[in-house]
Amino acid sequence: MAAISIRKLVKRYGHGAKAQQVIHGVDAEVHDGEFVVIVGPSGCGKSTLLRMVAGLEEVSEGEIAIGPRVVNDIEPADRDIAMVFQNYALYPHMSVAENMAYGLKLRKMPKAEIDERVQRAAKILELGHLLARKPRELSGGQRQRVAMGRAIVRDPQVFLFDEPLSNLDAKLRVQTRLEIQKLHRELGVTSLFVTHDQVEAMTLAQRIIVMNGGRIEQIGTPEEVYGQPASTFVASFIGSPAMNLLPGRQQGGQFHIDGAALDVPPGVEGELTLGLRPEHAQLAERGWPLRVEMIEMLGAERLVYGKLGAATPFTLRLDATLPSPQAGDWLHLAFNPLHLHRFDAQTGLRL
Amino acid sequence: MAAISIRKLVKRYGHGAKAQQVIHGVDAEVHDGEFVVIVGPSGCGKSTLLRMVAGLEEVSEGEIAIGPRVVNDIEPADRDIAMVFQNYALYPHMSVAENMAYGLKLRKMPKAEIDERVQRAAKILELGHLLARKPRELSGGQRQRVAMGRAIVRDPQVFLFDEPLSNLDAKLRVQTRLEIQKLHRELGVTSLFVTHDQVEAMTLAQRIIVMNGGRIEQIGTPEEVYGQPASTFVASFIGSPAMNLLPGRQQGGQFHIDGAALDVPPGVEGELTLGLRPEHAQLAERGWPLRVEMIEMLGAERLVYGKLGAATPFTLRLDATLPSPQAGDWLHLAFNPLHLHRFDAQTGLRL
Amino acid sequence: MAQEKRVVFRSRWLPWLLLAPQAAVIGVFFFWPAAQALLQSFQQQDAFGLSTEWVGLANFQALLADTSYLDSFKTTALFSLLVAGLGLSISLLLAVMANRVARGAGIYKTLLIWPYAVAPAIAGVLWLFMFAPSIGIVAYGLRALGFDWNHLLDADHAMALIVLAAVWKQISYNFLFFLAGLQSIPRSLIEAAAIDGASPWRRFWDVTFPLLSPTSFFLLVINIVYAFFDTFGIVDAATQGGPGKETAILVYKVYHDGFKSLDLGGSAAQSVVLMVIVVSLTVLQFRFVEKKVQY
Amino acid sequence: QTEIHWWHAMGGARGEWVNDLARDFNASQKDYKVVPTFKGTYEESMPAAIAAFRAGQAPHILQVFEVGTATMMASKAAIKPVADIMKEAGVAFDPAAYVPAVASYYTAPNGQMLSFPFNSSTTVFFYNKDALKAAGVDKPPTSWPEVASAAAKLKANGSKCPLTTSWMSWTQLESFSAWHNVEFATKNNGFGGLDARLAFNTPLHLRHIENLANMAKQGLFVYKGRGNASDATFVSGECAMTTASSSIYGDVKKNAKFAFGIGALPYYPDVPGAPQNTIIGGASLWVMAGKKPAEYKGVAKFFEYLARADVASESHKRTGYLPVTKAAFTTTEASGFYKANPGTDVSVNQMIRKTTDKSRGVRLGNHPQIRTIVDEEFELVWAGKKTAKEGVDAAIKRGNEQLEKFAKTAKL
Amino acid sequence: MVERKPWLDWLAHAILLLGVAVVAFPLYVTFVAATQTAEAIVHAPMPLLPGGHFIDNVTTALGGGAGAGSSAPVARMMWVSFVTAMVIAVGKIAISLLSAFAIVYFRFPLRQVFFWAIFVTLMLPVEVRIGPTYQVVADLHMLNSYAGLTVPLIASATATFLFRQFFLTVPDELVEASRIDGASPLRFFRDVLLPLSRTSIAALFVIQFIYGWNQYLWPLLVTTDESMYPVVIGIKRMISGGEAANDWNIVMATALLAMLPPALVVILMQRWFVKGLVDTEK
Ligand SMILES: Nc1ncnc2c1ncn2[C@@H]1O[C@H](COP(=O)(O)OP(=O)(O)OP(=O)(O)O)[C@@H](O)[C@H]1O
Ligand SMILES: Nc1ncnc2c1ncn2[C@@H]1O[C@H](COP(=O)(O)OP(=O)(O)OP(=O)(O)O)[C@@H](O)[C@H]1O
Ligand SMILES: O=P(O)(O)OC[C@H](O)CO
Ligand SMILES: [Mg+2]
Ligand SMILES: [Mg+2]
Repeated sequence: MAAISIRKLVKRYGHGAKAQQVIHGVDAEVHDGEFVVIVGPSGCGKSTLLRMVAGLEEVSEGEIAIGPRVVNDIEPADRDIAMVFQNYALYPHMSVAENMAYGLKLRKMPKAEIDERVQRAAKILELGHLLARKPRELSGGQRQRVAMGRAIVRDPQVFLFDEPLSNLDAKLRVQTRLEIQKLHRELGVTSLFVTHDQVEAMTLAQRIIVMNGGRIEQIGTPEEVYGQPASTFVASFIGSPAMNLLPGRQQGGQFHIDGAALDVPPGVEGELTLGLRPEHAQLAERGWPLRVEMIEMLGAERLVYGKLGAATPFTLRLDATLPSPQAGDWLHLAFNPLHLHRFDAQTGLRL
Repeated sequence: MAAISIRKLVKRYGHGAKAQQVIHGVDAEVHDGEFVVIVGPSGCGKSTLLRMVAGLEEVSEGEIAIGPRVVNDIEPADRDIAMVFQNYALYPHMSVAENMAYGLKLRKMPKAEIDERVQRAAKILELGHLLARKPRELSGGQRQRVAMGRAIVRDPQVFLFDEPLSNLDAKLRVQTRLEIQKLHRELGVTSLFVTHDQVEAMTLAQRIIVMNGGRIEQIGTPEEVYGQPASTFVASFIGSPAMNLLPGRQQGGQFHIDGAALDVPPGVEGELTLGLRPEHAQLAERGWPLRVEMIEMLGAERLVYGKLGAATPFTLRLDATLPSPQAGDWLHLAFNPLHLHRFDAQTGLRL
Repeated sequence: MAQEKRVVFRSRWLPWLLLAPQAAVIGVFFFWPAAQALLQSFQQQDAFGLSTEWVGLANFQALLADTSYLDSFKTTALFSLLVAGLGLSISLLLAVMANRVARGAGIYKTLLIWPYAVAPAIAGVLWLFMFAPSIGIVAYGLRALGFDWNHLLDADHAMALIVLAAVWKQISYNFLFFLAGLQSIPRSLIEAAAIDGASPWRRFWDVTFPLLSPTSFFLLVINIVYAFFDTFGIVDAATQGGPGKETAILVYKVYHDGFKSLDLGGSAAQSVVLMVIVVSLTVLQFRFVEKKVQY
Repeated sequence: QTEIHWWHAMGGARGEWVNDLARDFNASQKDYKVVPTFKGTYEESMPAAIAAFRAGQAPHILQVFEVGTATMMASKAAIKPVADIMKEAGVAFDPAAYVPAVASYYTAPNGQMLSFPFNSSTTVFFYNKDALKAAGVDKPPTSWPEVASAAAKLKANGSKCPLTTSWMSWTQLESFSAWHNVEFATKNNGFGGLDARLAFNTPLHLRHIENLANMAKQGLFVYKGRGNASDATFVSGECAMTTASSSIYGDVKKNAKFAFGIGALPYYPDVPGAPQNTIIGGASLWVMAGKKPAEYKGVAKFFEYLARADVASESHKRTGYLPVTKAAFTTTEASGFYKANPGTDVSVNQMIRKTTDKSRGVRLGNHPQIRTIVDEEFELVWAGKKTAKEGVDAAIKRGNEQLEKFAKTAKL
Repeated sequence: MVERKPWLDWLAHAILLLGVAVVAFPLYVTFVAATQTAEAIVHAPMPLLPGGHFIDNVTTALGGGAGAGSSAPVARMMWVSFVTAMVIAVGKIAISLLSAFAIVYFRFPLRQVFFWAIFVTLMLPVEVRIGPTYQVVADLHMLNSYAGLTVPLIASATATFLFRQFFLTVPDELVEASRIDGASPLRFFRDVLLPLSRTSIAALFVIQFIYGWNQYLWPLLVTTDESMYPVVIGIKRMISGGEAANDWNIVMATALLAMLPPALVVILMQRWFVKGLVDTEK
């Protein structure tokens, strides 16, 4: 096990005039044994970052260290890492056992030890009865576990995961998520996990790195990222349904949005963006007036879509046990002031 | 608009000895103007059913009527239906406008009227500026809307949808769901919508048809299906996280599961399966004892995975505002007896 | 499809080593002869190659002045057009039908695949045998029907003979491609068209055919190249370019002038012209392939 | 044992003959082994050999048809004169022993014999006696008008192919010219120099080609392909009459299932001086340059064997080719062969007449190409796409281009 | 299908059967002719039902009996054809695999130049530069040798191009995985790429085998020795006697023999063959 330090990391694709910078100087630390998830929208540079750590992309500027060693110029095979790919990247012509053994064989490990390691990994992942099969004879979830097995047998310092769950269906995804969590608890290997799914990030991570456009927006525990998003970007990216963001102007105890003035606790004055999560507003006798437009029943709760003022959309999450409002109803919303977030209107940064 | 009646419908693939029955005598009614969603796991026959309604598959036995007409032997083109496919099935070599106009052109509608209808549909779907583009120049969501536009312009009696949202990413899926809902409200066309995603079914349907293995398990409103699932299959299929199902034996006010006896209100005695949704159990001073194994933070709530008794898994959904339990903790669960479901141990049917 | 790999190996010498055999072979047997062809096209030699003279562009001038060469162009154009046109339309028809009958498509495929294995020269022999005016079974049948078949004198008959043989030989190939192309058209598109009210006929022309155009274009190029070159054996076996020079296609003429008439300079000049034609075809095809990712 | 490679163009019955010759020679001695290889028709084998020569893979002996003679002669560096070979090998060799009409054809202006006259034929007229009789033709036709009327009767009697011909240029132009004592090409048909030009556009030629074209239109003359492709149609009985090489005798005799006759080549009786003599066809054996002395010795021995009176006579009797040496002729005559097989002497008789400058033979460069051109142009005439005059003119024009081209490279 | 018109299906079957009949007819005639005597064939119309001389004819052909033209034994010619086709197929596949690997998986100076150099050869068959190629082969003393029959025909890039296309479809992640596993380029080539290319290789094998077997013009030039004739040449040599003079029964028996190996290859490997053909398109 080892910590990973990423320092002033820059990545450019192409050369000269056509060069395109996709990572703009990123700093991050992954502690020894920690499980860190990188999350962000498609194209924000998550994979690129991970692949630089793996050694599959060259570093344009900056430094990556695994443990005490700067690995910028070290071959992937020599970085003592293991990686799990989105499409699993299993060798289709090798059996499960051979897939797992291949890396060890290349390292000229004695056959007996290889067997032992493969058996052990297979046991952990409950793959024992599948060892002789070819990947195409496996279900998606089983393939996923083989890919993890291939990583485990190597007993590396660092696990890297690039969206390993996104090819699985919803049920399997939840289940595998739990397995990965369990695995990390058992093996305690430093892990860097890339996903664009915020639920995955929230449930798996000890710490989350939220990326956007080749930059890090926030690093923190799931609770921090959810509870104190550092920017409107993080606020809207983390949590589903997304946080309601109301652009407007604060004046005294009033927040002016288009077509209405809402009562709010006093605070920073002027143009800003207010944030309130759908589950943090409750029905009340009085409070922000919401015109209901549509309702979705999700089973345990209802999502109420409506408008504040003239055209500011607002989503409300209600317990399904409460009576359902109807489209066209006017509701009134109350909330705990602690749950109100304020962001700079220009930069989007938390105030 | 027209109602759809499905009577004793049977579908077999293949002939003679190799024949394989995939729909086993299904009866269902879709009322005039109603939005009905067929939901079920992969391979249960949803698409087959829908495609028989569309006329794309022949009916082996039974009858399908659209409005007053039995359509078994009527060509798809003459059934006055429109269909939206999972992969949209847009003609790649035609522009958006041409895609929408094609069906009308084949019906020899005057050019002026075609144009008008296309314009109208484009306006409803906000496709006006895209009319000249080819499908490959559109995003997934836009393609989806063109596919709907193609259905709308035809002004058919019935809309058929075969998983039209499953190629969209999560955000777009939610958004398009809302659009379809809005569209149905505006046009009021009888709609039959196939999905394997229970959230989609819950949020879109006026009534849900839950299928399993070529049979209908339950037909009802989302509330009925969620609140009074007709079988363990429906109970576990609808709702996420799934309803906890505890196999055991009721004896007086006790329910014996492996390794523990739980207090329950008295009821049918003997072997049966108890059901309780994760959100319907609350933390209490006393009640069912749950040993916590893992916790997932989802933002607004936490999922607590644990065991009742020796090895009966149980999931609990807790508000994120409550303090989080830790793995290894013992919790006690209380619940409203009204939320307890009882199913036959053998048939799985609701008692 | 990606045109480049994201990750590549790093080695200074290995790629060269790997390329060496291929480079050697095409260097010695492709580029060197091609350069020689170019060189020879500016020379004239006697039959035995005992004397050589530089003649500048004379060979090309002679070619352009040679009506039989220009006729050979026309012959080749007509021949290629017929072979490609007939070959493509017949095999498309068969492929569409095979694609339609879900059951038995595999059997038809197996039955139609055979001619692919037959060498063009043998195909020429077979068709010659069937159409030989005095002994051929088909010629006999035609005569019985009052049609006097004589490809020895009738240029149209001769052309028909080599076209038939060439088409027959090529149908399998086209058929397989068309069938694969048809099978890769999403079913749902056809179904959507059916729901839109298109008859099978309209569905084919409005949806299937346009979507098949990349395959069709590819096959068109392949068929033209086939008609240009691979049919040498057919022509040589069946008509030897006759009657007159009515079936002497370009490649036959290259061979005939170079190896029968022993006019090496003229033959080399023809080679150069052919190379230019084919390279243009290749580039055209490649352009199209690059573009067609669209669907 | 020294191997002698011999490329030939003898298919079918002739091929068997060639193989037998090699076998018998090989059996007759132990030092040399002649290996015959069939290289396709005359038109195919000669270019193949030339290509092989350029590649340094030439055989020792190459059979070249008579029209290739000029080309071979012009390539002095590529060949080795037979006379030299015989001399170097110390084999007795007397050009005077050979039939003059044949030997002169393969002799250089300086009198040196360049190639070995192996299989010379001439153009004769074959007819199907049974078919003629059935059609009511009692006397075999000897002139073209008689041929035409016989053809008409045959057709009336249901024949689908009354008359055909092989070797179009050879039978209908080259031999035809000599037979009527007119020039085929200027400069004594090319014997007089490289600047000879084709001359077969005289009224007589045109008249003949027109006649044939008319007969073709009426279905009396049926074109059956280039070279000797038509021969088989006579053998099979499909065609009743043909003008062909005397050398199909072996095949006809072996395979024809009808009574056949051999007559002299038909002619136009109104042409003064006709019939003159016909010219030779067939081929001779050339020896390629650059081989080892021992091999040349073997070649000489082989030629000596071929020229033996008994061997040559046997060949003549078997194939219908002319006897190569005078001795072979007398041997054959003495054997009573001509009496027993009427018509077999026709070819000899056509050849032993005294020749004129116009009838000695033809020696033109690129002659094979010219023959192809004649085939090509005349095919259009038979098909009715060109008139006889257009065909003849076009052939002469294109043929002359070949002559010019040859003159240019041959002078180099 | 999407409509209820059974007659359309019948029509389809009818057209297909007609197509099959037309395609099969020449082969049937070949077969029938190979079972007759030479005379039976020459007297039109030849019988349309098989006769009883099949074995005779085949034995004659194999042994090199009659034949108006060449009479080299077909058995020997088949062997030559077989060796030629095998060498072409295997040789081409081998060098193409290597060069495609280099072009796809490495970046090196002149890479594009190589790519285009190979690409240009794609559709330029040996026919267009037949004369000079012959010259080169002659200069290298490769006439009448297997090398001369094969190597020049290997000099085209169809296979390289196809492998390149195939390699491009191999997921990048597999290289990445094996690099992390510590595989050298050659190990990756041997352990991963080669096994994955099996189908492509099989497909190409079929295509190239047939290409090699069916060669005509090239062997016509480079073989002057009967013992080096491939069978296709042999057949053409057999029919130089004019239509009625050939022993058509032997010719057709030989034609059947000559078709058999490539046909077997096609039929037995149909699955790969089709895939290979279709992949070439990309
Ligand atoms: N080889 C490359 N050459 C040029 N640009 C590239 C290359 N690879 C990636 N990029 C660009 O770099 C940016 C970041 O890509 P990256 O794959 O890291 O995104 P990501 O966050 O992993 O997205 P996703 O969630 O879609 O996988 C993108 O804009 C992408 O287009
Ligand atoms: N053409 C066919 N021939 C034979 N069996 C078929 C055919 N089409 C579908 N089936 C079978 O019928 C059953 C139902 O298929 P169907 O496509 O209706 O499932 P589905 O509920 O739509 O599943 P999914 O959610 O995966 O689309 C499956 O078991 C499938 O294998
Ligand atoms: O068939 P042959 O051998 O008599 O030759 C006929 C012609 O003269 C060839 O030019
Ligand atoms: Mg990524
Ligand atoms: Mg489905």
